[in-house]
Amino acid sequence: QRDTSRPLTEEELDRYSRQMIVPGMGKEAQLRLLNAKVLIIGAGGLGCPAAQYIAGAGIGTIGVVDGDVVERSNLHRQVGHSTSRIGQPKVLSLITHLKELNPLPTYIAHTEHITPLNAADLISGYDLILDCTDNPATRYLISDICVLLCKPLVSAASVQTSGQIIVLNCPPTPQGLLEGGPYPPCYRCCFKKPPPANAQLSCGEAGILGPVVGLMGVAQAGEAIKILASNLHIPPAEGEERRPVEPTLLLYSYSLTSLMGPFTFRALKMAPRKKSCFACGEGSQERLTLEGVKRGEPNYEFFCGLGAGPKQGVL
Amino acid sequence: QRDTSRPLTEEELDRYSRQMIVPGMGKEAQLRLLNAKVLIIGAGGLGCPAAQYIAGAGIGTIGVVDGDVVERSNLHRQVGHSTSRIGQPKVLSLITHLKELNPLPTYIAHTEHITPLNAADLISGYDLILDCTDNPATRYLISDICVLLCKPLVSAASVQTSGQIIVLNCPPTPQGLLEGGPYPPCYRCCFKKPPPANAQLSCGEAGILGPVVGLMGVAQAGEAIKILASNLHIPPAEGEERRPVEPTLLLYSYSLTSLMGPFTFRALKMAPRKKSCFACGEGSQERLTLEGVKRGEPNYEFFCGLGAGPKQGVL
Amino acid sequence: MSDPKDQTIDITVDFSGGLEILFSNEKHHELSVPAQDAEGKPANVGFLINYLCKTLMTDPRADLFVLGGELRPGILCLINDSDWELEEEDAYVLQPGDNILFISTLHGG
Amino acid sequence: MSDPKDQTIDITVDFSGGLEILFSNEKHHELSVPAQDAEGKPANVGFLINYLCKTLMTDPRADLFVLGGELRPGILCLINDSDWELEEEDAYVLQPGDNILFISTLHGG
Ligand SMILES: [Zn+2]
Ligand SMILES: [Zn+2]
Repeated sequence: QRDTSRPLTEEELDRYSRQMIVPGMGKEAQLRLLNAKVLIIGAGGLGCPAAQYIAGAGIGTIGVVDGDVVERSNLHRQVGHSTSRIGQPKVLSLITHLKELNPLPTYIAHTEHITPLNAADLISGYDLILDCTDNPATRYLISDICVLLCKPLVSAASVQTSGQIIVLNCPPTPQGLLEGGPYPPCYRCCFKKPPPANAQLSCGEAGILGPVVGLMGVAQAGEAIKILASNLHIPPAEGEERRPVEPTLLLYSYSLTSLMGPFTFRALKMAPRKKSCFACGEGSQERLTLEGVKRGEPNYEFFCGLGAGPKQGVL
Repeated sequence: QRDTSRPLTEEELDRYSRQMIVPGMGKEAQLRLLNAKVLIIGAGGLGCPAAQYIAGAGIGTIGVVDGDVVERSNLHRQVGHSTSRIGQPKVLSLITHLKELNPLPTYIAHTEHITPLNAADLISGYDLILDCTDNPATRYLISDICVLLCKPLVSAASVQTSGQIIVLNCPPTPQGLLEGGPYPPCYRCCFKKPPPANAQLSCGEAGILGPVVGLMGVAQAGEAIKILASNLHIPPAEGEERRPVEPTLLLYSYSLTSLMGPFTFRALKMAPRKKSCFACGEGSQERLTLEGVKRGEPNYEFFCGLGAGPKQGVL
Repeated sequence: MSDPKDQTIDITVDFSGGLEILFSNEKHHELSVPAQDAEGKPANVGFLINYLCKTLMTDPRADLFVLGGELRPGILCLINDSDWELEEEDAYVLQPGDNILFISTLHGG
Repeated sequence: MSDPKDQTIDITVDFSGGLEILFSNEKHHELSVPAQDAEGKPANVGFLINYLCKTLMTDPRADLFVLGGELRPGILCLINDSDWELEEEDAYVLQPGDNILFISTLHGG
C-alpha cells in the first residue's frame, strides 16, 4: 500500500509538478506525501484553509473530524464551506470543496466531535494530526492521545486579532523517555494548565478576523507538508545525527490600526519535554493511558473548568 | 452610494457579526468595508486566498483582473479554482467560488491582463489594489499607476520557499511631494531596478509550495482589511497627528527541512519615499504621467529586459 | 552616588493575546522599574509581576493576571523571547534592556 | 598587540530568497572577516561583498551576485534588518555583531 518507488501518473505529475520542482522536494518527497495520512480535527476557521493546501499538495489520505453543521456566520472565515451548504455537516461540506480542488486523495469523513471515547480510534489511523479545534478540553485530549499513540501534532489557535502555532511531539518520542534528550514537548509541556473558565474565550463569543485565523491554518498546512515530505516525523536512526530540538511557538499579533511591523510575528523559544509533564514526563505511563482516557481519567472537562462562572471578556 | 450610517441587514449582521465584535471593529468599520472597492490583480496563488478573505469580510465591490485560464497544474495552490473549471478564465472561475462563499458583494470580472493601455482605467475605479501578479514588468506598472492615481497598494510575491509582502503608497501622497515627509514609499522606492532577466524566476519555471504563496495571499487580505476598516488609506487631516511612516517588508523563509523558527519571519525596515525615485520622487511629475504610460513611456518590457538570455536557476 | 533604593532598571514589557486589555490596551511598554525589592534584593520577575499589578494595570480585574499569588494559569511569561522555564521562572533577576512578554494561551479556531 | 592587518570582526551574514544557492545552499553564516581592507581602511559593506565573492561563494556564477562592480540589481542588502539605504549603503563600516542580509526580490505569485 505504501509504495515508495512507483512511477507517478500523468495526472499526478501535472498536478504536483510545480511543487515537485522546488529545491528539496522531488519525486521521492512527493511519494511520501502521496503515501501519507493526515487527520484534520476541526473543519472551521483553521481547518478550512489548512485542508485546502493539504489536499492541493496531494496528501494521499485526508481525514476530517467535526460534529458541527455549517452556519452563515462561519462563512467570513471558513472558506471551505459555501452558502448553498449551510446546514450540512461541516465535514461533508469541506470534503465536497476539497474533492473539487483535488479528486485524487482518499477523503474520510468523521462527522462527530472528538471525545475521550473515540479519540484513540480516530487518531490511530493517521501519520500526522492537525489540531484545528476551538476549546481547551479538546486540545489537551488530542495532545495526550498523540503522546500515547506517537503521532506528531501541528497545533494552532486564534481569537480576535491573535494567533499561535506550534509543532508538538515531532519526532514522536516514547512516553516517559527523558534519557538521551532533550526531546520535543507535548501540549502539556508548553501549556501546563488551562486558564480559568472565565478567561477562556471562543471565536463565537469574542470574535475573530478571517485572515488572522486563516493565516494560522495555512501555516499549519505548511508545517505538516514539510514534516511529511522530509520525514521530520521519523525518529532519527541509531547513530544518525539528530536535529537539535528547538521548539518554537510562533505568535501572530495582527493590529487593526497599524500596518505589519517588527512585532507582527514573534518566534518564542519553548522548553523541550519536561520531566514534570503529566502526559509525557517522568512516570507519565502510570498517570496517562489509553484505557484511562476512555474511562474518564483524566477528566478533561473538569480540568478545563467548563461552566465555572461568567466570562469576563479577556482571553 | 457610500452610505456610512445605514443599518445593516439581518443577513449582513449574521455574516459579519464574528468580525464586528472584535475590539477595534464594530459597525462603523464594517460599513467602511461594505462601501469599499478592492481590485485584486492576479487570480493565481496569491489572488485566490486573498480573494476568499476579502469576499468573506464583506468588501462591497471586488474586482478581479487576470487573462489566464485555469490549468490543472495551478490547483495545488490556486485554491479558488476547481477541477471542473479547468479551461475557464481564472477570473470567472474565482468569482464563481467567491459568490458561493458570499453572494452579497458586487463582483467585477476583468478577464484580461493588465497592460499600460488599460491599467489606469482598471485601477481608477477602486479604493485599494492588491498586486497578486507574477512578473516584474507588471509589478512596476501597477505601482506607477497607483502613484499616479493615489491608490494604496498591497504587494506580495512568492517563489519556491520564499515570500515577501509590503504595503506601499499608504496613505497615498501626491506624486513628487517630499516636503513635510517622510512619506510612504512606492514599489520603485524599494526595488529600484529589476533583476536581469536571467535571474527572474517564475512559479511555473522555478516551482512554488502551496502554503508559502497561500500565506502571503492571506496576509495581503489581512493588510487590506485593516487599511479599509481603520481608514489607514485616508491621508491625515490638517493638524491630525500622523502615524509615523515605518515601511516594513515582511520576509517569509519557509524551510522544507526544519520546523518554524526564529528566522521564518523577518520584518525588514525599508526607506520611506525617496527623493531620487523615478515614479514618486523629485521631478517625477515630468517623468511619469498617465498619458506617457499609455504611449509606452516608460517601456516596462524593456526595463525588465524580457527575453534577454537563458535563465540560470537563481532568483 | 544615589541611594541604591532609588536606582532603576530600564526594561520593556509586552502584552499579547488579549492581556493588553488589562494594561490600557497598550501592547508595548517601556518602563523604568526599581532595581531592588522592598527587602533590598535585586528585582526579579516575581517582583515585576506584582509591580505591574500595582503600577501599570488599569483594569480592576487583577485576578485575570495574578491568581493565588502566582501568574494566572494560561499565561506564559517569556524572558527575551524564551519561555521563562528556560530561565529561572519568577526568580530570574532583571537585567537592563530585558524584554518581558506575557501572552495568554489561545484556544479558538 | 596583534598587527591591525590581522584583526578580524565577527559578523553574521544571511542569504534569502534563493541567493543561498550561490553560497553552499546555507542561509546563515557566522564569519570572522578582516577588520581592514587592503589599503588599511576599516572594512565596509562594499569590502564585504567582494570578500564574500572571493571566499564564501561556491557557485561560479558571480554575476548573479555582483554585476559591474556593484550588487546585482534585484538584490537588497539589509544591515541589521534595515535597508542599507537607511545606513550609508556600501560605505557602512562593519561593527562587531552586525548582521548583513542579502535578499533577492521575488516576482512570482
Ligand atoms: Zn509533555
Ligand atoms: Zn517611489
